[in-house]
Amino acid sequence: GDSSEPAGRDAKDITLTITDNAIAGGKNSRSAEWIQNWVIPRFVEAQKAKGVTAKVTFVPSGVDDEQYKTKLALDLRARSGGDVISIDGIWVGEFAQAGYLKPLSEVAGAETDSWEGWAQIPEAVQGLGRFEEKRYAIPIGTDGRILYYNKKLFGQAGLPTDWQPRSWQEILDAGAKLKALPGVTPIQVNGGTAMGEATSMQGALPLLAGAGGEVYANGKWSGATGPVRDMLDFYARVYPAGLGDPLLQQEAKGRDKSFQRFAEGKIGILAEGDYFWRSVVEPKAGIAKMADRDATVGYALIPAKNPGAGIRGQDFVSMSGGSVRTLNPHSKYPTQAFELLSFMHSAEAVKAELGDVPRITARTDVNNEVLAGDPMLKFVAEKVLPITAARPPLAVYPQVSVAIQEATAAVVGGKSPDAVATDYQKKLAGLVGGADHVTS
Amino acid sequence: MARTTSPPDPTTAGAGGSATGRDDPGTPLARRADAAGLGRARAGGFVLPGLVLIVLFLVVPALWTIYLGVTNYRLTGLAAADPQVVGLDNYTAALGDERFRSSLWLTLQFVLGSAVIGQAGLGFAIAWSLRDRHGPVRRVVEALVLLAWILPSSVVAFLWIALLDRDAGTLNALLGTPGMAWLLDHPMLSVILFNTWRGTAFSMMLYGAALQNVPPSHLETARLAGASTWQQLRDVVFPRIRGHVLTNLLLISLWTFNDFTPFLITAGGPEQRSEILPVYVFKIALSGGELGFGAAISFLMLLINLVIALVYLRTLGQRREARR
Amino acid sequence: MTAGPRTTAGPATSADPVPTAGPGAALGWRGAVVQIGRYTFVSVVLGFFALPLLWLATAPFDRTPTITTSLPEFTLDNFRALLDNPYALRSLWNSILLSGGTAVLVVTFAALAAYALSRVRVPGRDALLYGLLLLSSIVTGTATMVPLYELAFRLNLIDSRLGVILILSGGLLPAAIFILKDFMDSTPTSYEESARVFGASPVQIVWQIVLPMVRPGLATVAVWAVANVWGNFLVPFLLLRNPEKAPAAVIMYTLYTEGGQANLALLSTFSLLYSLPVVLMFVFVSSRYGFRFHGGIKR
Amino acid sequence: MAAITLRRLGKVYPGGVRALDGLDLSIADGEFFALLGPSGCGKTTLLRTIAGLEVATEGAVQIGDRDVTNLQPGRRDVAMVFQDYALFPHMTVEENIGYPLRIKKLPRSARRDKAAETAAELGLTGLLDRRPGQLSGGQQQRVALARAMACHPQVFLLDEPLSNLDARLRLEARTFLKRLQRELGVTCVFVTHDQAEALALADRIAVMEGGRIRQVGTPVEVFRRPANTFVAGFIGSTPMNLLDAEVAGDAVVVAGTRLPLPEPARAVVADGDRVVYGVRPEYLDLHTAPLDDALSGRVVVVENLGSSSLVSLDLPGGDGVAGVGLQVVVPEGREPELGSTGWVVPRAGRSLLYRDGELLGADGGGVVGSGVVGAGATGGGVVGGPA
Amino acid sequence: MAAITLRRLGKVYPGGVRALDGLDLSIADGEFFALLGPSGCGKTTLLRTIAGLEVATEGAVQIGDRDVTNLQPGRRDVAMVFQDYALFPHMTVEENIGYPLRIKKLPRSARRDKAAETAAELGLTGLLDRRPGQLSGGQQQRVALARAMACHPQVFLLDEPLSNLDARLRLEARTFLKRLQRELGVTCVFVTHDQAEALALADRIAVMEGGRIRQVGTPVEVFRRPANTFVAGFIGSTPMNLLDAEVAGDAVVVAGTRLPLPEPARAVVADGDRVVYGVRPEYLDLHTAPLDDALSGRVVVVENLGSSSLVSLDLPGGDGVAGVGLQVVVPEGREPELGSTGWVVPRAGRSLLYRDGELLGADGGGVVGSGVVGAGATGGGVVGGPA
Ligand SMILES: Nc1ncnc2c1ncn2[C@@H]1O[C@H](COP(=O)(O)OP(=O)(O)OP(=O)(O)O)[C@@H](O)[C@H]1O
Ligand SMILES: Nc1ncnc2c1ncn2[C@@H]1O[C@H](COP(=O)(O)OP(=O)(O)OP(=O)(O)O)[C@@H](O)[C@H]1O
Ligand SMILES: [Mg+2]
Ligand SMILES: [Mg+2]
Repeated sequence: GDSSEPAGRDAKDITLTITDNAIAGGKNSRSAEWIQNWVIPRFVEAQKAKGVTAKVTFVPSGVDDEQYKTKLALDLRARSGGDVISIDGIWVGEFAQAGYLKPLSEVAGAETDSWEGWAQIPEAVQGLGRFEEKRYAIPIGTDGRILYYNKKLFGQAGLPTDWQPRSWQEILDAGAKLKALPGVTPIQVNGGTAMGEATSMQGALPLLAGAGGEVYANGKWSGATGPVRDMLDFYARVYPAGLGDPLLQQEAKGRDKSFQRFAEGKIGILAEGDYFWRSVVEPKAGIAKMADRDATVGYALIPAKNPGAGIRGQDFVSMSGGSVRTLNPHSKYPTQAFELLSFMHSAEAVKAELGDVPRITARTDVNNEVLAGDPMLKFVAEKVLPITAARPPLAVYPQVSVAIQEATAAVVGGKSPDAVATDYQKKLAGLVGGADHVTS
Repeated sequence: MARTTSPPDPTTAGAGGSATGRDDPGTPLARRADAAGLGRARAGGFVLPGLVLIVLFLVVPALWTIYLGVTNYRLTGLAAADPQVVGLDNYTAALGDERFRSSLWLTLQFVLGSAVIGQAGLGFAIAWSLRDRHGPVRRVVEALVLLAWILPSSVVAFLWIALLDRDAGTLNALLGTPGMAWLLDHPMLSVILFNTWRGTAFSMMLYGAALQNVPPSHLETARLAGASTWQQLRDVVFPRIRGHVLTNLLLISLWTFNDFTPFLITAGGPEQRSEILPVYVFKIALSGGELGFGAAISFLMLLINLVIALVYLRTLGQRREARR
Repeated sequence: MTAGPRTTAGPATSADPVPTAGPGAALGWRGAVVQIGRYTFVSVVLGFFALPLLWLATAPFDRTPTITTSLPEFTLDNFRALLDNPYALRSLWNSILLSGGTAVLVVTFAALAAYALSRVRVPGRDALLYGLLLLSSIVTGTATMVPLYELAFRLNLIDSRLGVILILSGGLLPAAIFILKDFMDSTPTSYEESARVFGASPVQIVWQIVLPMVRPGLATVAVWAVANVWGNFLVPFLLLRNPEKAPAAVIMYTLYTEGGQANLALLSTFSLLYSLPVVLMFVFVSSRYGFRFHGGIKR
Repeated sequence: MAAITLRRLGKVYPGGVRALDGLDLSIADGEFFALLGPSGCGKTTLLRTIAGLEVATEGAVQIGDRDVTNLQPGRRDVAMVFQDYALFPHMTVEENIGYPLRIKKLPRSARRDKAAETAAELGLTGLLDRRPGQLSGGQQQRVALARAMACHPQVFLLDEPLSNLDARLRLEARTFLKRLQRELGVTCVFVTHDQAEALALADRIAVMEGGRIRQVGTPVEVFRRPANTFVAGFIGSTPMNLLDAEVAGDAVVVAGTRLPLPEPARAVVADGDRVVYGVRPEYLDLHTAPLDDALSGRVVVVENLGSSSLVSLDLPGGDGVAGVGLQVVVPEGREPELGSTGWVVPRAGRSLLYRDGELLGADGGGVVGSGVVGAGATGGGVVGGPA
Repeated sequence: MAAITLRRLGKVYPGGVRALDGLDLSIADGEFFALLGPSGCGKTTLLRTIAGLEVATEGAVQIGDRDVTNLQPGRRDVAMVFQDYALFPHMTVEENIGYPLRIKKLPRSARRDKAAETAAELGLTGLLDRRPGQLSGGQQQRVALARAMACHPQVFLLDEPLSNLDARLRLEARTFLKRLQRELGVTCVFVTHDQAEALALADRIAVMEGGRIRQVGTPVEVFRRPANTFVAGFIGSTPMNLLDAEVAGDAVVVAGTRLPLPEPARAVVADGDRVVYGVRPEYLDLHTAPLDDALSGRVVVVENLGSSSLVSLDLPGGDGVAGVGLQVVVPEGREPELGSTGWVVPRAGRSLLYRDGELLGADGGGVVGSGVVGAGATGGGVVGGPA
């Protein structure tokens, strides 16, 4: 369609479809119910007030992200699919490159840039929906990576229960003390391929950032650079040295099990996202409930290798991701679809989506309001988000991520970090189209 | 006797219908002699519905996949927008890829271990030891074996993870080997055992039926001559069920070769030590989004399957003419 | 003659010192060893096949199920929680529709084709069957999903159960024909000829004579097809849009959390429910028709 | 009810096997006709060609006055009983018997009545609800007959219907079958490889070999005057003795012994002709004392036949030739000792001479077959196939 | 070579079928012994129990002077020929014959020599390289025999070895088998359901029914004096006529006709006893003219038996009772017209009387079997099983 004058702008009878990887009674049940019971009726009503008959349907889904992505890709490729689509922010780039997505302004006109919400979303968070400096999507929420620790174990090991390490060495030192406790795995930093993307997000990438590196910077991928070697070296100092359980990194259900173990008080330090706090050890509905979560689980920022050694010279680092909502470029009613999209991201709507379960949204105004009751999430929003970083939104990233996971797996398995780094670089070159695209 | 349909000339009796067939056995007659009087045309009609489905939903996608195999097609990214034909690059890349080769080697182990030795061997052993049983023992054994076969894979995967779990798996509890990480220390052995467990039913049923084709008198002749069980199997049973063995090995090897279920248990790990080809393709195609490359590997798998089938046909299908 | 007194009731009443051949003694020690070996083997097999199933029997009833099998802290809450899921039960029904539809289609078409191929000599028949069998193996892989999706899209079969049924049938048919043809080959032709002499048409013969006679084969193939469809995730997931139509294999994924971790309480419970219909079907079919295989490539 | 006429009927199987070789044959209306011959001679093929299950590659089949050569089996109005009975295992006896009527679209109730009626005729009442697997062999055979009868065909075709029964049942079934056919009066073609069955049952017999008919005739004809040595060796519960011989004046010399020249052959042989002397064991008398003009030999085997015994003798070869065997049937109480010597005299008028395998002095001078219709047949021209 | 002694042999199959019911039987060394009986009577079970393929549930089996009851089949030194010959289809004739020797680990060359030698004895030379599928039925049977012979067993067990041959071949094979056994002199137990085969071949016959032996004796004994109506009905190519009768003075009244009372029964019957009058069709003479003291009836079926015919007559029931059938064998040329009336006179000394199914006036007063060893047997005690 013509970007300046989108089609269907004045239609009086519209149908719109919302697609999300959420489903009532299952995955992201809350979002599904919110769309079904809050968004749709209110939006339809608002349209009616304008004299437009809107029919909005929700196509839920509840599967692995990879499968959801595949299905979306196939839908968009076939020029079908929902009008408002929720995707992982990391996919924006590859979908855009494939021509599956278009910048919002191209789809629904220039007025998309004047939406009130942009002002409420921090620049860093807006990056989730950007590709090549263009806005493709509105971020829904974000998260951050931190270190969780078990205060009881720390107490037993003679460590401070109010802990904030300043360097990697301090983590290792704490681990060494925890090692004295019987049946306790001192440190769990995800590694290996079995954990999948969790290795990259909760392990390798924060460590890389802590060593001052980025996986992709200035159009090139980091090969066997110093930060990469440092990152691998950290794994080597944790696992072969007996501070972590290498087998846990290899098991297909290893992450599940690490949750279980932490909840049972058998893991001292665990690097995870805020998801862990909200959904895993949550005392009532978590999948590994901890009745005494608030008292037992401590949290700390992930330190750089040494103070000031992190990216941008930071002392502490983190990684963030998050979902976004975008428009189908083949929508019949792009203007109205954007109306729906922006409606779903209004402060009121975002609050409604959260209900009484707080989590970090993209909107600062909402965060200020809802996170007040949860010190941990407030901590993430206030302390972590400003220092966080994001993954490169490129199609080849998933494969690079796998290569990183494989490299960590090799180190966990006992190989020397240097040799692994060299192998990694070679592999990386193969993935990204030659050594020209790799820094070493 | 009045003739109503054939011409009056007695020397050309039967000319009404078989003029073309006379003295010319090779010429096809209007009706071909088959038991139900089907004839070629109607037989074609019987095959047609199935064939249409097969062509539409099997042959077309298969050919399409083969085409994808010579492109650099990806699900997302730039290559999705504008796939290029890259010729045999995918194939040379795959063949040159160490991961592909180790994956192939693992797959062959998997097929040999779980299909040929595991499923066929165990299936035969069960069928053999139950061949003259008819009590509840037989029914219970068969029911359990078949249960393993029909349960959905996503369910049985969980069952096996629970069985082999390192910390409190049933197996470790039984064997008294706490902490034994079966899935990590012996990933291939584990998935081989798993697939044996899962697929033995088919072989058991097939051999059960096959053993009924072995005349008891043949076995008894061997017994009377003093043959041991092994000698009986070698001299009497195997030659008799050669065809069944062929069918069985062919199908289960094919199925095992393309079986994706082990992914649900080990996810190919640890460190790709159980990454058989279907898992490899899954990772390439779905996780990596490299559909062109995945398609090429699929086609390579097809070719390897073909080779395996030919090997079976060669070794087990021979000597047939001699017997006639 | 029968008038004579009977003294043959058994060794106990016999006056003669006739050696007794009790069933155990009769075998001799070698036989006994063989017998013991056989029972040991059967027990091991039983254990091997029963062990993994334990988790399915305990976890659904456990208040806090873990990946490990343990005596459950008994509860039915998991079932209650599952019933609250709006899609759980419906998905089982959808699975039944899809697998039933596919089974009917596969069995019908495969039976017809297998019969024709078995009875009428077609040149290159075997090569064709082998070729299709090989093709069917790549079509089940992930690499074909793009062609399958686009095909379905072009045929307007997206979000249609029929589309799923057709695509799955196409993949299952070659093996089904392969298996059924063996059954057909091993039924004597005299039944058909007999019916033919009575004037039955080919369709009548197939319907009234052949199909009932290969019923165990049809049952086997049907169960096989159902089991295959029952576990298939990718095809229904890619092709169906409306979650009301999603089968259990797809809904099973909804029991994973946002972080991709399984909710074991719901998952184990659903696994049990998910397995039940196939098991019931199997019990029904096997008690009704028995499972019988023919096989072997005869030439 | 109808006659069957086959003209120059030929059947070549796709592989090139010529199973029927230009057969001419007429079977009269109401006749009980047996096709007899060794395995592979084409009996089944002939029957199946009449039924329409095989397509003749040449020639014509006529049933009644319709040429049915190109008709589908279902339209020929014949019924066939297969060797394995081909009872549908998934149907009850009643459904089996009613099946032909179901094809004819009779309503269920009519079918049931007819099945019950036919079953009653064959003594199957009470078995109607069983399945074939629950019946004995004899009962199965009767169900197969009942099914064939139920649709009142013009012609009954039976392919070795008795061969699956055990020896005792076979005898009963034989008598039963013969009675039944007589009562129904339907034309009946019956395949067997057992000559005793053919002799006992048939009005006329066609003896086949290699796709051709070697002789057609009544049981008495084929038994007493086999048209060739093949038939001679095939017919009879003990095969005919066939001995090399030489004509010498008005006698024939067999193993050094002069025996009277059979009367009908007298006109067609000349002195010194080498012929084959044929005589049935039943038509030989065994003496234990020396006798003139008798074949003599050592007794090697004595087989008890019940009220008689079959004695095998080794005749010493005449003129230093290797010995030949001779079999004699002796009545009860006259069995010789094993190893003793016996003297054998042929009964007058029961010996035959063959040259080149063909009977000498048969009516019509060497043409196989006969125009005489057997006792039970009611008419119809009979044409013997050229041997 | 060895005698076989069975003592109180019983076999109950797992399902509860009592297939053998306390059998006592002695088979002499070198004897050709037939087990005869209807289907399901336990013949095969008995043979297999001797072979060791079935385990006896009670009693003992002795071969020679070894008790083999608990021995594995391979160690009993017996050879068995199965009904289907059980030739291994994938082995050549030579390999088949040599198979038992291969199991005994003889070197290949020795096996080859032995196979060639055995094959020569049975006229199989030239077929050694064929596979069973390429042999005729008769040849297959001989290969099976050769395989059994190759390891020189003490005892030959044959389970219906002739029943798969066609009628003609069966006769040849029968004579061949008898000769062979005589030459080898090996003990031979032979199962058949065909009484003609048993009569023709065996030195002695055991007639079985329902897992028990009903009579043991030479062919002549069981044919002439069947110990009970069961054996009477089973032995003979045509079953014995068994007619209800009543003793009246020194006569017996059958269907209203007074016939002479058989001699041996005279002492054990009283006036007015209801008995069964048994006479074989072969021992009846048919007259076409009225005769005194003759059974008379209407001719309903005439079956040609070759040199004789079997005539079935319907006797009118005496005193208004329903008619009974009577079968008579008439010699060639004496066949009556269908529907005519015939008068039948039993030959003197050939009739038997039965009461409650048992022969009246049998030697030894009711004990089945006899101590007399059959003509061909060379000795050994014979014990009749208590019925
Ligand atoms: N379908 C067929 N294809 C090729 N040849 C055949 C076929 N059926 C029979 N023949 C051959 O035709 C010849 C006649 O066979 P047919 O079955 O008519 O013999 P038959 O007299 O019935 O023998 P039997 O007594 O063994 O049943 C045989 O040589 C046989 O091998
Ligand atoms: N394996 C078995 N299990 C149970 N019952 C059996 C078994 N084998 C035979 N029988 C039964 O034992 C009885 C005797 O069988 P057997 O085979 O010895 O009879 P047969 O005299 O050889 O009969 P046929 O002439 O039919 O071969 C029959 O009632 C039969 O059903
Ligand atoms: Mg035949
Ligand atoms: Mg038997």
